[in-house]
Amino acid sequence: MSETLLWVLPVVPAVTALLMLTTHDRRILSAIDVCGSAVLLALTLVLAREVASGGPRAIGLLRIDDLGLIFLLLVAFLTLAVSIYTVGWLKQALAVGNMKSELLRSYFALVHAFVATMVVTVLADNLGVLWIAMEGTTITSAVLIGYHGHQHGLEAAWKYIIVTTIGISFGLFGTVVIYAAAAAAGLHGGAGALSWSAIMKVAPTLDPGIVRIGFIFVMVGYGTKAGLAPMHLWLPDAHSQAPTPVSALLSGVLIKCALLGIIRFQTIAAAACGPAFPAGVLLVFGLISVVVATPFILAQHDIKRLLGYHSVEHVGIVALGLGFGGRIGTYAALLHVVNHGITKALAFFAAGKAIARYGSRDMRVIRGLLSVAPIGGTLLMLAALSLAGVPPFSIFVSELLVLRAGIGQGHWVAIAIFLAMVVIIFAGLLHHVGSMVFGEPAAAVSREPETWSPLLGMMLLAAIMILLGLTIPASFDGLLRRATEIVR
Amino acid sequence: MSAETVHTIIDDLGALLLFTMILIVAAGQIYRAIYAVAAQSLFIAVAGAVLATATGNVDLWVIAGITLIVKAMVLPWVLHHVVQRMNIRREVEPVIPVGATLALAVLIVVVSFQLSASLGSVRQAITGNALPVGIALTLTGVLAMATQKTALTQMVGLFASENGIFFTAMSVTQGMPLIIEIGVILDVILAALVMAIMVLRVRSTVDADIADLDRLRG
Amino acid sequence: MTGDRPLVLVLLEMALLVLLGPLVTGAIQKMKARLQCRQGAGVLQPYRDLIKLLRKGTVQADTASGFFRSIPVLVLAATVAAGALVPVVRVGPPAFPLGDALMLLGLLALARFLTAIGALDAGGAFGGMGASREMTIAPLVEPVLMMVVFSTALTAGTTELGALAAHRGTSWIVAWHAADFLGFAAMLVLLPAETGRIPVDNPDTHLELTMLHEGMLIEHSGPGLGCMMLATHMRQIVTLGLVAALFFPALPADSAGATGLLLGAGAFAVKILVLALYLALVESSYAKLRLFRVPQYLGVGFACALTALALRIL
Amino acid sequence: MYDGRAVGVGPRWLPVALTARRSEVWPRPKRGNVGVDSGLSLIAACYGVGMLSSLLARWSGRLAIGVGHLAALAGAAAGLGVSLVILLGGPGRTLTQPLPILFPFARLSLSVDGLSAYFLLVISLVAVAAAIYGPAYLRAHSPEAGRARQAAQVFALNMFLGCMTFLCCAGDALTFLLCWEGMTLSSYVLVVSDDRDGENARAGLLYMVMAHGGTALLLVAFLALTERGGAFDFAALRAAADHLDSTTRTTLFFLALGGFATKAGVVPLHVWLPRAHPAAPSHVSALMSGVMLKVAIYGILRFAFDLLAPVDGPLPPSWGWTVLVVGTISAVLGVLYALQQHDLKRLLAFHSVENIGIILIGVGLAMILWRQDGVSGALATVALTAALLHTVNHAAFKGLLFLGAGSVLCRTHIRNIEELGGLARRMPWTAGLFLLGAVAISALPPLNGFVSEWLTFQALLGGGSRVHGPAGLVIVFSAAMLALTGGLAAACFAKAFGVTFLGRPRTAQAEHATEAPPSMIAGMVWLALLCVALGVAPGYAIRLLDAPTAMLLHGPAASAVVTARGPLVLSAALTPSGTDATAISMTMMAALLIALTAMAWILRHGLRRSPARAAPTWTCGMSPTTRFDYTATAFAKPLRLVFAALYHPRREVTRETAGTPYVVQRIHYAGEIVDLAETQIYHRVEREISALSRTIRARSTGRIYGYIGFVLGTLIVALLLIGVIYR
Repeated sequence: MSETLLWVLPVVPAVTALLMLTTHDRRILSAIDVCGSAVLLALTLVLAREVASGGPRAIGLLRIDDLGLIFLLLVAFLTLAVSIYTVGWLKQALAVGNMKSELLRSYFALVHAFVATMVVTVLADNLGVLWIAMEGTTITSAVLIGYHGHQHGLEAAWKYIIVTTIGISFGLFGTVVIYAAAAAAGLHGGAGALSWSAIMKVAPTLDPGIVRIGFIFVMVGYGTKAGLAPMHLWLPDAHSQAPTPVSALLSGVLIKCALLGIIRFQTIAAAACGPAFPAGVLLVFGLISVVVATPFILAQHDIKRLLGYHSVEHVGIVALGLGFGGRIGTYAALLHVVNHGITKALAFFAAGKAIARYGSRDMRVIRGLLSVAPIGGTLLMLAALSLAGVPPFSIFVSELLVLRAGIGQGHWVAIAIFLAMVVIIFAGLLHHVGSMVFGEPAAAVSREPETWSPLLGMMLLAAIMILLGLTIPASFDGLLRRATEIVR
Repeated sequence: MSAETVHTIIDDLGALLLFTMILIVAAGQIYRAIYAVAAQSLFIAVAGAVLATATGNVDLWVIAGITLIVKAMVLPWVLHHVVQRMNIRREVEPVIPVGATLALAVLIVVVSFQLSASLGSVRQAITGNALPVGIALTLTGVLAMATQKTALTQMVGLFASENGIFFTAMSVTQGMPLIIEIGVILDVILAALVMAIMVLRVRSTVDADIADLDRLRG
Repeated sequence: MTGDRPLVLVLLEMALLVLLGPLVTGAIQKMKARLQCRQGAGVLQPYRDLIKLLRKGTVQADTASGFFRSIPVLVLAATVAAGALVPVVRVGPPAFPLGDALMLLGLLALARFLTAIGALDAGGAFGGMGASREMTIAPLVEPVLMMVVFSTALTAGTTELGALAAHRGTSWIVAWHAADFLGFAAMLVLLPAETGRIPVDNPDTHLELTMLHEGMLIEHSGPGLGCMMLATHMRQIVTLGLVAALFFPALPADSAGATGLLLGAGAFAVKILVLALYLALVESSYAKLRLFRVPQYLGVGFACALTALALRIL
Repeated sequence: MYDGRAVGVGPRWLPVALTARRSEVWPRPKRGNVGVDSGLSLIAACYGVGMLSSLLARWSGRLAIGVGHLAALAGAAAGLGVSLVILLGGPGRTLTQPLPILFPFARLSLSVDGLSAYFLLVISLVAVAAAIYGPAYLRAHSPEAGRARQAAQVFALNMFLGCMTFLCCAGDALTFLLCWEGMTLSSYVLVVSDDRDGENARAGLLYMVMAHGGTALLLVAFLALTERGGAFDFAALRAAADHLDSTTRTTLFFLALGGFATKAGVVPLHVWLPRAHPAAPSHVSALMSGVMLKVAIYGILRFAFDLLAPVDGPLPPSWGWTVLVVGTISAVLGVLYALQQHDLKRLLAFHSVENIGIILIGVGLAMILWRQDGVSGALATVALTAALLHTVNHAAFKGLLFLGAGSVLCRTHIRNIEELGGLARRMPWTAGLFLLGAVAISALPPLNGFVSEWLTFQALLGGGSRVHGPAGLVIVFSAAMLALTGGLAAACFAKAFGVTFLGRPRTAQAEHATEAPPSMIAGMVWLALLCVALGVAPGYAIRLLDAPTAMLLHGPAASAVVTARGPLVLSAALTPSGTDATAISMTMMAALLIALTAMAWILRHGLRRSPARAAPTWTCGMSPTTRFDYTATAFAKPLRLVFAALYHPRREVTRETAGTPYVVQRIHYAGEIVDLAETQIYHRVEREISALSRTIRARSTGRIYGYIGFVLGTLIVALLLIGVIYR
């Protein structure tokens, strides 16, 4: 049953994508959109129960374990949230001519193709399939980024596709090298040879020298896709130019999928040449990301770029968690993946509504949001506070654990830098968002009431954000623990 | 044929590939770059054939064939077509002087050899100089992208570094599983098409080279 | 601990101080007049003034608030209460603890605070300026006073004046520690400031240039002014009594009985008169300082007090 | 699944979480204190209801405010009940109550011991006043407030109170941190919600950022202990602290001290305080100044004496001396800066800096003297008693003063006292109560401010007489500074009260001000009664200090030392022998004052009762106008000149003359003083960082080959590195 689910899961969004091509009507498209996402989430939950009860399942090139399950849940859940948000967002975007109705179906089709590729990325057991799906996400999302068709969008899309393609071609090279090591270690035979689980079996016998080279390639390669500094430069461009729902998916899920790739290889490298090496590499990249993101966040005027740089920072924090290592570190990193995904999606949604209302992405233009859109403004504030790591929001918990892992490992310097940057970023973010939310809005701002569907999507995310800030349910905790065990 | 001959042949082919790569890096004209990458793909196909005969691995034949068709013919044709469609200045404008680029390329080659030299004994497990050559090819391809301004040369560079990966895959591991190789190649084709469309789109809307756009910064 | 001074005695001493307060002022005026080769008014003149004031009617500023009428009462009460804390005729801790030197200074500060409030109430420039200057000087004087108190309390192990005096009772001026000399010097510097006399203030006028304390009283009249004047006399004698208790330990505390009381009273009178003479000398031999010179002047006292403390501790 | 006790980096929380049965979620309350257990839940319920009542704003903001404050009142009352039960419940009475297991890695629990209960008491006392005062104030001050804003204020107020309450009752680090941040967050909401103008937002920003920085330090301190202890609850932390080496111990203490000092507004970490506190609604200002800062004191005490204290032997000397010196500096600078403020609420906020300094003097002294050989433990008790007593005293009179300022504000909407004046005739109740508070905060007898400062003085003298050498001199010097502080405070409040309430009204708003509504008066009266009671009969309050002092110092309880001679007499022994202790009786003194006042009254009015004749104020014959009144600037000018070195006062005077310079038509005077810490530290840092960021950002060119170059460069560098490292 669950084995079939494995290959059904990617098919669902693919089919949804195909269905999209059958109609032009916005309502029907939105309906299909939401239904498809709902089905995906439902099936994912079923699979989650199966896995929680019966352990990992594998079929052919696909395999699901608790580690992948975390990311899969994130993908499915955010997809649904995005679909709900898109309903109202689309109406408004069409109204202002941001989207063209004749291109709608291709948009939806692309979004779901994008989701499908991400699902495959998560489910892939075979590292080659992982790479293929990753490149697939690049292609589909590149088209989506350039979707508005204007010059900036295309520029961002070009930068995105070129840089990330380079990146993950490095990733492919790393895969090849590690595969070679595996082959040298006597792992042979067709498609199974690149299977992660198979390689993990022989991982301790691999040659550390080659694995190191391979891991460096993978780290830089998939790290580019994950937006780790200093390979992050494409990220703010792409995330700021994409349509808001796509930005949410990019920031919320896509970079996490790349992280999953890194984590898979980290486990191999840890087994081959000891956990210290990959942890050290991750630690360095994490610190660089946190530090590099700071000045750009402080001196930023474009709200979506701001959020993009925040993604850089938070991916850095995840890398830090993985780098600090230990059970707590890994646990914290995985938890942070989920928390940041949800929070960042919420932030992009709220920002998108604000942008639509003020017709500008410049934070110096957006003023007094609270008085024209109380709920939206509040949600934006909550998202910002959560991003800044204030309790009772989810990110505080994961950052707390990252910090604890660091202290446990005695990385005092890293902790000092990390904390300093977090505080500075907090100041910058609160300054920006505070000036957007408070104050008196310009007279020209539209004061139309807020529509339900974006709010619904946002409130869904906000609810989970606060819930995860106040408690970690036992089932989720168990999932994280098992995943932690896989990584270590 | 014996393992040594295979090694020597592969090494020679590797040398040829490096040569073509240098041609690409130093190409003064887009056409030259395109032809160079086509030739490169051809050599890789040959290498595939050689390894196939040596190991009797059928998949390698298929891969060699696909490489020959796709990378040595289709992609160059696509690029050629694009260049035709947008009748632009044909000469490549380098970001930094070609001399410096070449120096960097040499540096890269040295680094990669030194790196795999640091591996020591394990190199015997790997076929000859394939790994350092592969690394060098991949990195130099990207170097070509980083040092030339036009979108087309960047695509060329991309394919060149992909070639490097393929060569490594073949020579180091007797080829990845067939299905994976096919998937990869499909991806590459897709990516190439999307890029080509973007290039033409920008060329048609704003009369500029998409690689020259730099309005998004900071 | 057993109290040597029953509550009745304490209250009597307080009453005594109230009665003697104006006399000291009169005495000082008389000595000043003599030193300046003037006849001068009789020593009882302050009493006459008080009685006259208490008989007069009241003129009150129309802008003054309800507080204004009660200010003189409260000021007088606070100052008199401070008088209950000074040992006069006999040293030694009181039977029932009432307060110590800190409490004494606190009560004087309370009186000063209320006076300033009253001065601001009417809303004229005189009162405001007086209050402003008084409240500028006071914070500079109080810490030095406290340091002097500390410098003696550190040896005695208590800040309760009666007990403190009793503790030092045996030691006479010849037995002074160096710290005592310095502390006394500081006290001599402070005395004019605390009693509102030249060179810090001038009790004889409320002209704009010199006004501190007198400036604050300008809006009071009749009985109210009387209360304020009485409070001023009281504050003066209390301050002198404080100095006496700190530095001129009284007769040995064991001299009990009526004779002891009389001896104590006599000794107290002598001490007070000596200090009064000092004040008179200073007043007639110095000129009033500019307001912004006063901090330097007090700085001398501060230095002395700090050195005294240092000597005491190191 | 796996054994959490795995060696190496395995987190030690795993076994805890694994063994955490669901049955422990709601444990049975221990027999014997069922009532108190339910009391804690009752507090939570009340504040919870208060938070929920913000939903009522959907229909009526007024209703929401009313219900919300009612719930807060109930919660405060419950808090009073619980704390009194614990404090009077005999020595060592503590109450612990596990909370539901929210996080797998930590067991949350509440634990109310003497210290917690005492601070719970302080919080609740002020909260009662705030809850009574609040509704009328919000209506009167901002009638135009939208429902959303009212809802936010009600929600945040209850969350604020709840967080502070449970922060003091926290039994583990995580609860502590969550409540700590919740407290910051809710007060931030209250600060920015009062007015929509940009200044509040800026104040809130500064507040939030500094609080966050402080929290970061706290996080490290707590987590370092947690890592060693293996669990978050305080018991484990204590156990972990027992095995610390001295350097780590001291490092952790200073980390925590930094975090708490930021919250407490200790100089030079105080810059947020005078901005944020005035910005909040006045009853919230009262809570922030009167209570929230005390929570930081609670944290310091908890860390120094409970969590980090060595098993036996004194605390490291560096702790106590740092706290003492920092406290002295804060006290003096706080009052000096307050002296030059003309914004009534900001002036009060600066006085909070001063009073926190005074409290810290006591705390630091207790740290120094605790377990010192050759020093009777009694003296440390005196010092700690002084600090704790001043905590509640400051809460009372500072709350009273802020509420009074709030009454003025909501009637005149003016915070600058230069534009007020003459309010005593228009708002007599407010004026009287404010005057009472002013006397109390100036440490003048017979009110409560004097009592705690008297105890502080005694403790300082005792320390000075025991600790010899320069150290002793430092102690006595800080005593002198304390005296200076008292005098300056008196000057400052003579100014504040005089210029605000006396003289003539200087603006129309002041002219037409009316008395505040009765419920606001009631709130102030409650605190005023507190001030009087604590001043006249402190002995009974000191009995409540037995539990915390005995618990923290493991020494004699407060009442055994300070009120050894019965509740009416305060006594403190300066010499080790303790033979001739200094003793005062506030009660007797108050009685004496009353009697003397009565006699003086008779003297004043008894002899001749002729009605007072009203006449214009004497202004040398000119008809008096408001121009003759002494302004606050003028009043504070002499001290501004005396302390010019600290103020760096700036003034520009522009005269408009009619042709000849001798005929001056108008003189415009503008003067300001600068806060050294602000200009010298904060502005610089801010400027540097933002400038740096802007330059960095300007460097970035959006050239794609640059992007590619970065990726390639990173890879090559990484390869080189591992080539070098793993050669």
